Amino acid sequence: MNVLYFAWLRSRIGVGEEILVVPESVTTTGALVAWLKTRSDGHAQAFADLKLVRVAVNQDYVGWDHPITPADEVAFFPPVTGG
Amino acid sequence: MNVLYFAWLRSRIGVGEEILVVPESVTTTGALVAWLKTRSDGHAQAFADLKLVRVAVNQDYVGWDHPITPADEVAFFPPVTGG
Amino acid sequence: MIRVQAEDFDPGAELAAFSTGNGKVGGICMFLGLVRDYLGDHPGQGAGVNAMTLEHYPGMTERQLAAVEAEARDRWPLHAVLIIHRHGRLEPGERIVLVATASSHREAAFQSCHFLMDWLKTKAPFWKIEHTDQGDQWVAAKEADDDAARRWDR
Amino acid sequence: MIRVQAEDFDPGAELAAFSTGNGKVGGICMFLGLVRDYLGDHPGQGAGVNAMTLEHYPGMTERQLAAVEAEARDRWPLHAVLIIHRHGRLEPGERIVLVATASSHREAAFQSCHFLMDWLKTKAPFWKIEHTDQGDQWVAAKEADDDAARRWDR
Repeated sequence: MNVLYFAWLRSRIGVGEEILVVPESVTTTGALVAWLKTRSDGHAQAFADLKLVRVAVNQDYVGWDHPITPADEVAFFPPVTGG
Repeated sequence: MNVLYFAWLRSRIGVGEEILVVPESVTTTGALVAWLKTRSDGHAQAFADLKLVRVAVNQDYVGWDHPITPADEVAFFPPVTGG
Repeated sequence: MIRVQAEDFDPGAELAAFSTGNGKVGGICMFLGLVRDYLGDHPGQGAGVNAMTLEHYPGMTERQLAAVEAEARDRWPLHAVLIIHRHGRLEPGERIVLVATASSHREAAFQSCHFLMDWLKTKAPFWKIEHTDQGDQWVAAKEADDDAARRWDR
Repeated sequence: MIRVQAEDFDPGAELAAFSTGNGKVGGICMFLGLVRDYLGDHPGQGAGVNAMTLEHYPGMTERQLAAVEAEARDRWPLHAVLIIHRHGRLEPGERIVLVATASSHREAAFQSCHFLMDWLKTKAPFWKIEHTDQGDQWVAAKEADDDAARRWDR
């Protein structure tokens, strides 16, 4: 699974992109976050407050119960501040 | 008194500007209109429906009971359609 | 700044002069009004318009536009305001009016520009006569324009 | 049309290309967003900003902006839509974003342009980091931007 991080999530985790083999039990965006938090202190810190995090699957905004598959591109980032 | 007409009021009256000696009894914009209507068929036609006419004294919008003096510039025109 | 003129203007050049990029301006909103080639509210509904002539009341026009600008500056924190309005004969596609506002904040830029156009539409003494194959016709004021201006009453 | 680019753009040239003056367009509304040189909501309140960097999510940005444009075209009768958004390092006074809409009617032009900016602000995946003498700082999303976008809910 291709997992992307942007803005301060990227800074905290230390990389902008990870290609991960995710356990079969991880089938939603919320479960993915729970699993990612176990990977490093940086991950745990980045996902400490999910109110500050948005998630997109295949470049569309989704919620924390959205299904995911190994072929998906999943991105995590803070609320946007462009314009 | 300097009296100006614009747009279709000017077309109906036939001139864009009249320098008039107005009777002393004519002391408001409304009274001026009543007096102007007696001057020609064109004037009478132009002022037939005052809902379609706006009046300005010295280049500010005013109502039909606004006082006027011989030194004033009084303008009549339809609702504006610029922009 | 207010300009009432018969000559065309270059919106790009106006905008370049307007947006000095002084570090305080966060947003510029600009509206450009153009001559349409049809009468009425919808293309194909009425006769074609060959051209129009904008008559105005010199002196009062500048006075009313200055009052509208002052009102906008009173309501919103604006770094700059530009109003250009043409008069005389104009053909379809030609520019009629440009209004631009610059503010630190996007909302103030949008609202003030919108306000200026709505007020200008009901207060600036301009009158359009449209030239069609069926003859000339003075444009009637629109109820919708009065309603649009009334939104800003307070 | 959507463009996401690091390079600067010329608003005048964009506007000239955009306003073809085809006789159907009665109004063009344009918004131009610029980099300010201060943090926070008011000049003098926070530290000075030397520059900012706009990070974005290539692919999703274009996808979300296209969705926002489609939504605007669905809500208003528009002849043309242009969105240009820059990314990368930008200094105070530099242009960040341009949104322009062309319609037969002024109200549709104003509303759609305002809508596009409000939605873009909350949906397009861009993130600003400001570079100040006190260090770098990711810009926090504003409640006011969410509120502005919610106005257009339906």
